[in-house]
Parts: sequence; C-alpha cells; structure tokens
Amino acid sequence: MKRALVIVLLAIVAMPLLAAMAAMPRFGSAEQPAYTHVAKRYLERGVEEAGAENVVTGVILNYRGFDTNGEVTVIFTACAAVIAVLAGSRNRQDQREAASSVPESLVVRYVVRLLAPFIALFALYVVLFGEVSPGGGFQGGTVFGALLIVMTVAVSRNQAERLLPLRIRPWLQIAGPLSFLAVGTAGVVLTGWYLGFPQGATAATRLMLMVLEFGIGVGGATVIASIFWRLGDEA
Amino acid sequence: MEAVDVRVLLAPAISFACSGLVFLMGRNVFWRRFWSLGAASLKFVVVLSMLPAALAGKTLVWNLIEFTPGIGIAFRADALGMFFALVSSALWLITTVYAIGYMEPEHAKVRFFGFFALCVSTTVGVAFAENLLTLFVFYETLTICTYPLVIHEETPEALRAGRKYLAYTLSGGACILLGAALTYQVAGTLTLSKPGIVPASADVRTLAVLFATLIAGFGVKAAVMPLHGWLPSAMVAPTPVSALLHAVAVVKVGAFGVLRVVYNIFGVELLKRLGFALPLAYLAAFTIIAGSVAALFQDNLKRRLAYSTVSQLSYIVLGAALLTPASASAAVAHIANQAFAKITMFFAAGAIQRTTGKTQVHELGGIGKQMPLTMAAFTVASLSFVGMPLTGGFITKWYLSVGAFESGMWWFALIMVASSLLNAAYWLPIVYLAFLKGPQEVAAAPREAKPSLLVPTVACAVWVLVLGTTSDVPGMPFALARAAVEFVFKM
Amino acid sequence: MIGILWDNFDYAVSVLLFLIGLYCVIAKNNLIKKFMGLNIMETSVFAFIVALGVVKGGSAPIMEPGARPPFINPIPQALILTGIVVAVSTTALALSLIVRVWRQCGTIEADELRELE
Amino acid sequence: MWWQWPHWLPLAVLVPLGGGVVTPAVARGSARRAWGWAAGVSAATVAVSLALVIRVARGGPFSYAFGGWQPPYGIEFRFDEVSAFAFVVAFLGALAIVFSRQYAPHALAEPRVPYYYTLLLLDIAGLIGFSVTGDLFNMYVFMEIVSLTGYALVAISGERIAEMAAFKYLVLGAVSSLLALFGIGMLYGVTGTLNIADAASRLGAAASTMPVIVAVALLVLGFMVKAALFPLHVWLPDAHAIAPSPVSAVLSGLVVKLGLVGMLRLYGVVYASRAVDLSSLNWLLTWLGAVSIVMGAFFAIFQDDIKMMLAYSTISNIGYIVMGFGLASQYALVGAAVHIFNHALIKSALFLAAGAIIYQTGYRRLSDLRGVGRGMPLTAAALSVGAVSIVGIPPTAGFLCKWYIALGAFEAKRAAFGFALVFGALFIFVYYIRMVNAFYFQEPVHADVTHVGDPPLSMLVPVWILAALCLIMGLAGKVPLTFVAPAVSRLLGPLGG
Repeated sequence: MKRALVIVLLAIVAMPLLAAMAAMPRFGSAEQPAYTHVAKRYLERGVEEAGAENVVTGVILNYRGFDTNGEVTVIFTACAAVIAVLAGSRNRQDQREAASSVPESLVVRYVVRLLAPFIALFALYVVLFGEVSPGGGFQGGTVFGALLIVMTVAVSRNQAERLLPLRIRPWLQIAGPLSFLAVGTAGVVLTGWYLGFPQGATAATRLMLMVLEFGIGVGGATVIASIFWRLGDEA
Repeated sequence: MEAVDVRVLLAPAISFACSGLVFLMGRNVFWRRFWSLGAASLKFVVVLSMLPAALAGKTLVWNLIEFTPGIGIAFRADALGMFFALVSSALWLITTVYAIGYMEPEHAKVRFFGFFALCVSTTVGVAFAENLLTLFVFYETLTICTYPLVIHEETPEALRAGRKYLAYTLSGGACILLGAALTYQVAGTLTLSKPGIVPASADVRTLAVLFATLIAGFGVKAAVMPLHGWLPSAMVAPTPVSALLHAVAVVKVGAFGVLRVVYNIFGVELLKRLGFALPLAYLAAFTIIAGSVAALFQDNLKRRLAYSTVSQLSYIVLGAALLTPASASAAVAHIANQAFAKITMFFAAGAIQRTTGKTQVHELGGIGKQMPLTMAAFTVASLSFVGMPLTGGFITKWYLSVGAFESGMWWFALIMVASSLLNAAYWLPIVYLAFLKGPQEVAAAPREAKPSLLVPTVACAVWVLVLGTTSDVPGMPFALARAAVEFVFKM
Repeated sequence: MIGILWDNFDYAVSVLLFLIGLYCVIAKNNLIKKFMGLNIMETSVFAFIVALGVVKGGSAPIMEPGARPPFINPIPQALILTGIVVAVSTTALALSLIVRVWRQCGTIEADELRELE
Repeated sequence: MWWQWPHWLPLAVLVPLGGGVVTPAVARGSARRAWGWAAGVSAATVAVSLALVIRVARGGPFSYAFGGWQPPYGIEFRFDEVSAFAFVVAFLGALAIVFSRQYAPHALAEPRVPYYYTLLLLDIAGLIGFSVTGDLFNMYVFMEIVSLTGYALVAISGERIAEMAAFKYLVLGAVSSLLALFGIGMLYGVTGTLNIADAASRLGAAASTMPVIVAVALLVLGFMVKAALFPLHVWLPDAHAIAPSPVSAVLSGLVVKLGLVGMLRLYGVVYASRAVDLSSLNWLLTWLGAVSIVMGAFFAIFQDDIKMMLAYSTISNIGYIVMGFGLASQYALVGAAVHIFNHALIKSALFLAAGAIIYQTGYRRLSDLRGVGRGMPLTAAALSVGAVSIVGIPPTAGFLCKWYIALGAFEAKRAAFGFALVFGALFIFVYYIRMVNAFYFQEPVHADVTHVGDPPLSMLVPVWILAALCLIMGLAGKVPLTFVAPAVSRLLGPLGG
C-alpha cells in the first residue's frame, strides 16, 4: 500500500522533471549555452591562463580553485564529524585487540606487501601527472588511502598506522585546507588575489599547483584512512 | 503651536526608571517605598507643571526614536492626552500610598511594585503617544506588564483569570496592529496630531473594516460588550491592582483609544458622513444597560464593581460615538469622573476586606457604623454614579444628555435616565445596608482601616465632589476637556 | 514530447535514476538501504551534470600536442569531482551514525527503531 | 591593492575555516586550549565581518574575484545587504562558542570537545561563505559544509536519540541538497554560467522556460527543506531539541536561515531576469507560510520539553519569513529579511537561556522546571524577554517583522494573510505564557530548582547580550530596516514593485 503510494507520488514528480529534460538544450550539441559561454574561454585559453595542460585540472585548481578549497574542507569536515561522533565510545585497548584478531591469509598478505610499493608509486604518479593527464591530487590520494585500507585489512593495522604517525596525523588530516591557505596567501603576495596564480606556465605556477595537488592527496589519503580506522574501532 | 519639551518624555520615563530601581533595590523595604512614592510624586509634579502650557493651547512634543523608517516613538501632550495623563499620574500617587498599606502582608512585593510602576509608565505613554504605532507599543506593553499583577495570587484561579485576560487583550492588540497597518496603507501616516487622517476618498468598505478592527481592538480593553469577559474574572487580583485596572490604566487606555480612533484617526466629519458611529453608539448603550443589570445580580462586592465598570466605560464610548461637542466633553470628562469615583469604591472595598475580611455585599450590614469615613467616601462615589448634582457623575450625564439632543437622537438621553435608576438600584442598597441596617451586636466603637488605606479613599471621594462642582472654574480639569473638544471639532 | 525526450535520452535516464533513489530513500526500511538510495540519487545528479558537458565527438580536454578539438566541456567534470567528494563525506558520516545506532539500539530497521523511541 | 576593502571579503570565510581546521591540532586534546583558540578565531571573524558590514553600509555592495578571474570566469564573492547575515552568523557563533566554555565539557565526552569547536567554526565558515558567495556551485559547496557540520553537531552528544535524530536530519538534508544541486545543474545547462549575476542576465535568453521553472522549483524545494517549512519540517524538532544547547542556538538561529538566504539569492536571479512568472510559487509560499505559523504553534502547545517547544516555534517563525517572501511586496520582503536577522538573535537567546537552565538544574521539562524563576532570576528573566520578543510584543525585535509583514499584506492586497500572521502570533503566545507561568507563578515540583543560582558568567553574559539585543534591535529597528531596504528594492526593481 505504502509502496504503491510512493510510486504514484514519484510518477507525479517525474512528469515535470521529464518535461524539463525534454526542453533542455540538445544533449551533446556544441551550440548549447553550457558549451558556448564560460567553457569556451577555458578551452581556448585555459592552458596559457591556468598553467595546466589538463584543462579540468586548470578549472579545479585555478579558475574555480576556491570550490576545491571548499571541497577539501568538506572532506576534513567529514573526518572531524566521524571522529566527533565516534570518539571516546570505546577505549583504545579493546581496539588493538580487536584489530589484531582479524584472521590473516598468508597469500593475501604477501601479495599486498609485494604490491604496496607499486600502489604507492602509482598514487604518486596520479598526483604528479594530474596536470597533463587524467588524474590529480584527490584521485592519487584516494589510491593511497585505499592502499592503507588494504594494508589494514590484509597485513596489520599497526603497520598501516605507522605510515601516518599519530603525532602529526592531525596536521596531515588538514593538509588539504592548509595547502590551499598557503597557496592562496602566496597568490595574494604574487598577484594580489587569494588563489591567484601568475599568468601562464611559470615555475611559480607549477610549484603552487604541485603544492595543492600534494596537499589534496595527502589530506585525502589521511582522511580516508582515518575514517576507516575510526569506523573499525567502533564495529 | 508646538514646542519641544523634555517633560513629555520624562513623564513616562520617571515611572520606567522607578520600576528599574524597584527591581534592583526593592528587597529593602525603605528603598522600595522611597522610589515608589518618590517617583509617583515627581511624576505628578512633572505632569502638573505641563498643565499651564496645555491650558494656554501650547502642545509639548518630544520625538524619542524613529524605530521604523518614518514612524517612531514620539510623544505629544495635546489637551486630550494631558487630561488622561493628569488623571493617571494623580491616581498613581494615591494608589501607591494605598498599595503600600494594602500589600503589607502580601508576597512578592518587589515584583508587584516594579510592574505597578511599569504599568503607569506605559499608561502615560499611551496618553502622550504622538502616533498610532507609539500608542500600540505602549498598549501592548501595558498588557504584558499587568499580567504579573493580575495573577499576583498565583492560585489556579488567578492563573485562569490571567490567561483569559491575555487572550482577550492580546487579541485586541492584534486587531489594533492590523488596524494600524491598514491605516498606514490608507492614510500614509499614523499621526494623532490632526483631527482625522483617513482620507475621505478611500474605499468605504476598507474604511468600514478599518473602523471595526480598531474599535474592536480598543473595545476589548474598554470592555464594550461582548468583549468584556475578561474584566470580571480579573477581579482575583489584589485590590490596588483592580483599582488600577479598572480606574486608571487598562480600561481607560481602551476608552482613550476609542476616543483617539474617533477623533484623530477618522475625524468627526468623516464619521458623520460614513455613519459608522451609530452602531457603536447602540453597542455602547446596550453595554451601559446590560452591564448595570449584570451588576445587580452580583453579591461579591468587587464583581459588582467590575460590572459597574463595564457599564460606566461605555459612557465614554457613547460620548465619543454621538459625535457632538457636548457629548465629547462628557466622554473626556468621564475619564476622570469615573476614575475617581470607581477608585474610591475599590479603595473602600479593599479597606473593608483588609479590616474585616468581608467581601460579599450581604455581609456588609452595619459596616457603616464600624467604618464611617470609609463608607461615607463610598456613598459619595455611589451618588456620583447615580448622577447626583454636585458630583462628577452628574457632569457626565448632563453633557451626554445634551449631546444626545444635539445629535437629534434624544432616546440616548433615556438611556442615561435608565442607567441612573439602575445605578441607584445596585449602589444605594449597599449604602442603606451599611448605615441603616445590620446586626446590633457589631462592636459599637468605630474601627477604621489604617491611615494608609483610609486617607487615599477619602481623598478620592473629596475629589469626586471637586470635579462635580468646578466644571466652570478655569484651570480645572474640565477646562482641559473643553480644550480637547475644541480642537477635535475645530471650534 | 516523447520524440524530443529521446534526443535528451541521457538526461531522462538520470531523472529515472533519481526517482529510483528517491524510492529507496522513502520506501526502504533498512537504514543502510535508505542510504544506498541516497547514493543512487547522488549518482544520478552527477551523471546529469556530467552529461551536460558532453559534446558529440569531443575528446578529453587535455591539451597535449596533437590533441584536436572539439573538446568536451571541462566545467561539469570539475564540479562533479567536488560533488563526489561531498558525497563521500556524507556517506562516511552516515555510516558512522548507522554504526552508532546499531551499537546502541541493536537494530537498523527504521520501524523497529520507531518502536524503541 | 591587496589591503583594499574587497580583499577583506575572503577573510570572513577563511579565518573561521582555517581556524576551524587547525583546532584539533592546536588543542592537542585539551578542551581549555580548544576553547581559547576557538574563541579567538571567532572574535577575529566577528571583527572582519563587522568591517564588511560597515563597508557595505557606506558604499553599497562590492565583490571579490578569487584568483583574479573576473566573473563569470572565476568564483565571485559578493557582499550585499543580505550578506550582512554573515555578521549575525559570526556574532552568534562567537557567543555560542563563549557559552560552550563550561557547557561543552559538561555535555560531551572529553575527546570530542576539540572536534566540537572545529565543527562549530566550520559551520560558521560555511554559513558566512553561503551568504557572501556569488556563485551557484560555490553556494552548494558551502551548503554542504554547513549541512555536514550540522548533522555531526546534532549527533555529538552521543545519546541514542541524538544519533537517530541526526540520521533523519542527514537523509532529508542530503536529499534537499541534491534537489538544489539538480536545480543548479539545470540552470547551468540553460545558461552556461554559474555566476549568479551572470545567470540572471542570461536566463531571459533561455530557449525554453520549462527547465527554468523546474530548476527554480527544485531549488525552492531544496531550500524549503533546509528551512523546515511545514510540511517539510519533520527533521527539525528532534534535531534541534536534542543537540547541545549552543548547537541548537546555531542550528535554529542560523542554519535553517540558509534556506531563506538561498531563497533571496534565487529570487535575485529570477526576478532580475523576468524569465519566469513566480506568482503561483509566491501564492503557494504564502499559504505554506501561514500553515507553518499555525502548525508550528499547534505542535508546540503539546510539548512539555522546553527545547522541543522552542524547536517547534522555529517552524512558526520560518512561516513568518516565508509568508513575507510569498507576499513579495516591498514591506513584506523587508520585514521578512529583517526577521531572518532578528529571529536569529531571539531564538539564540532562548536556546542559550534554556541551555543554561538545563545545565544548572538538570531538568528540561516545564513541569519539572516550575519555580526556576526564583532559582535563576537572571536567566529566567532573559528567557522571558526572549519569549516576549518572539511573540512580537512591541517594542522588541520580533515586532518589526509582524508590523512590516502586516503592512506588506495590505500593500499586496492580501489582507487575509495579515490576519493569519497576527493571530498566529497569538497562538504562539499560548505556549510561551505556559513557560512563563511555570517559571514564575506555579508551585515548584522540585524544591532544589528554586535555589540553584544563576549559571557561570560564560553562560550568563552571552544570554544577556542576546536578550538585551532583543530589546535594542526592536527600538533601533530603523537601522536594519533601512539597511535591507535597498537590497529589496533592487530585487523587486524590475517588477516595479
């Protein structure tokens, strides 16, 4: 009964939505406003203006860099939120025992150990080459975060945690926002605007983009791993 | 002729400051009394000092703050406002003396005297309001400030009465708010300094709605039937509060609001043309009679007083609704006449209750032998209500009747006669009972109430006589009422 | 209208996905399933916005030597990267809340939780 | 150059954002250190946002282009009169943080406290960002920061009900964010830009109005869920009542306003472009506003829990504001916009005072709190001032909105809504009078309540600052009213309203 009602309701919602979709500019058309207005300039002058061959990276870090500043804040917020919601619910002693009691498979363990350096290298590659190819800081960071999770599951949590020492972990978690604040301030000094980059692909621009990519990457990886561990503590 | 003068602001500000000081230092008996009495006297002096200017036709003004663009809290002491302010500040002084004596055995005295002062502050604010919004601001504040006084006893009955009081008066306030908004929409101003601001060109239906909302809003506090329900219930309050509610602050603010609506918002000429006042006059006449009839059947003295108030207030409303100069003089003058007479009665009732513990009419046999002065004062007040010449009540009835003939609606004069008879029917038996009847075993020796209760009672009674005999003496309140009327009728 | 809708088929699909997700959020009883419905909704919106950037025959907007226009619109991609991060964050928080609810109440079925209240 | 005025604009967001993210690292687990840091950061935020408000009062709106990319190519911050909400956010946030000094360690598990401050500061940053941004997608990002911190702050007390309330809030909040994002995506598809001003100018040239109508509808729906307009309010009462009191103050005073500020931005786009006719939407909003006023009051009457009562009263007040939006006349909109500010003050005063009472007595039901007016005279007095103000008794802050919306209702020739508003307010009074009666005039149930004493100064001072403001902002109502008026005129300008 309830389901039927819901479906009827959704059908009613669907009508105007579909009607609107039908009236949207033609899918894939090169004449649609989305393509001919702001995007046009990005595509035409993005490389020289934003200093990255991958225009998506240019948009993320330069034209719309402040969105990404917000984005790294969001992900740190999630980390802080999860810690705040779960903190202090159980003491750490139990957690250690719980973590070490995970059954291990020798094969999986060796494979993970064998692959770990390569995964880390790949993460680094994705971060470093984000400017010129698909990828970027967050993508690389996610790969690295996944590596930490895999290591926790397959090898041992202690070993994984050692990669992100507890003493500096609060700082690593905020690497993203911090790098944005640093680069943004550098932008104020160099160009007069927060998150302003010198025109074109100068060394300064490269360096600033790189700092951002790394900040996003390190922060993302740490946050993902921290959230995972926190949830593991609780489960 | 207008002049900026800070005294217009001082009048409400003094009692406001007094209430603050009472809340701060009121735990100490001396300071509580000192500030209450000091502020009351000071205020009375301040208001009195403005009287010569007002009589000379000078209007004092003070713009306090413009709290929304274009309209703000501004004070203006025109003749009508001065009249009301004078009555309330004089009565505040007297009531304060009485309250200090009466409230001695009560609890929460700091709260009582603090809010008491606030009430008077807001009442004078209403009197001096330059525009409808200022009037509304003080009107609503008054409602809130009287609530703790009404439920002073904190019994379930008191709380119920308090709820009823708030329900009625806040609904009234809501009506006034809407009326004010509509007035602003129609007239583009809210000032009360002109004899009528609503343009005659406005849509008649809108004007009818406007008149109805505003009159309903003020009518609640003026206890025009059928909006009077809160008044008898509010009798659970301590006697000084009842006196304040019934004679000075709350009900008079309602009646005063009706006068403002009739004279300063619509204006006499426009109302005459529209004919809205006639239904109001009928309603007032009905209230006068019905209130008196209801009073006949009350045994509780304070409840009888309450219904009498309902009836008496409609004199003011009727006087306003008849739209003639004579009836207007009656309406304005009755603010004072009813106030002093009614407060005398309340004081007497309170004094009896405090001294003998009696609250019902049938218990009062022989009380006049025991408390001759108190009951003499009571008698004077009764005669004023009946409309005996030489008392204040006579002035009202006389001018109202003249107004009724002036307006060509002579049957309203019959209402006056009927009301006099009814008043006689429910007041004089008490006098009779008190002096001429009663158990013989009552202690022969007079046992009056203590001076702080007795003196205010007698003083008010004396003033009732003064009001009734000095209506032609220049410089006395009635002259002020005349001045107000002359302004309204552009004479 | 159907004919026109066919041209914008990709958009219509995201609307359908959106509704499926909404259905799960409303009708499912299990908190995790509810949340998966939310994830479906998220995906549908992301798909819609990314589809806005498509240009027929376009290639990725990476200006390596030899790359030739037309390139697809980079803005929706940039936006959706942010959107995904937001979605991940919401998911993390939602899961931790569900974990806590499960620990404290012993169930994550909405109707049973309602009875517990 | 960089020291010039517009360059202060990003600081209003970056100070609480940067200060918020480093709080746990700075605090190193100490609640005291976390409080000191958070208080300092919020004070700096207040200073910056105050400077911005002064600037806009003197010289009108100004904007800041991130990275030097002029709109529409980059992200623009635009500080106009509505953005002055940022100052209210900073100010109330600071007071909530000050209030938390003793409250937070008492209400939360020790390790959570630094993160509590982080979340509060990020919430403030998000709200400020939302109210100053001139970019549609950036708006979404800030909305998500606000929402995420909101969900977490509701759950942070760790009680069972809190987590369930937070989950309910999260699901509805996430759905509403997605609705808004869908709408933003459609607007982008139609106009090709994300800049609000640019979108407004390009919307008129849209090939078809259908997507614009649906996009506006989706955005309105999303914002109204955030604003908890009846019947989209189901998440609000539990979440606001169960959260720690400073959080309730922030959520009820500020976070729900996000939807309303968003509405004003959306109106800015749509009115300016005249792309679609909003009269039917406005008709609906007026009705829903009226229903919201009455239903909020109706439910509140049955509450015994003091915070639950306050939460339902928020729904009523949102109804006022939405009704003002719907009436869409100069007066009504000015009244509604000012009530966004004033309700924030009043409701924060109420929630903080209620929090102080709960902190001191340990009770939260009205029936248990009888006689608390004697035990905590100053706190209870502040709560009463707030109650009088929220009912709209003149000359308090709550009155302005009533007066202006009543004027607006007549101006818009829809007098019936003026009646609904004013008599709805009476309905609200019914339950506040219950509270006042319980505090002062009823026999105490628990003897200890009558001599608990007022709370520590860190709580009493914020409460009284807010209570005093409830009075002052009423008397000085001209200031906000004239301040907001140009923004509303600009908004309605093309309509000739």
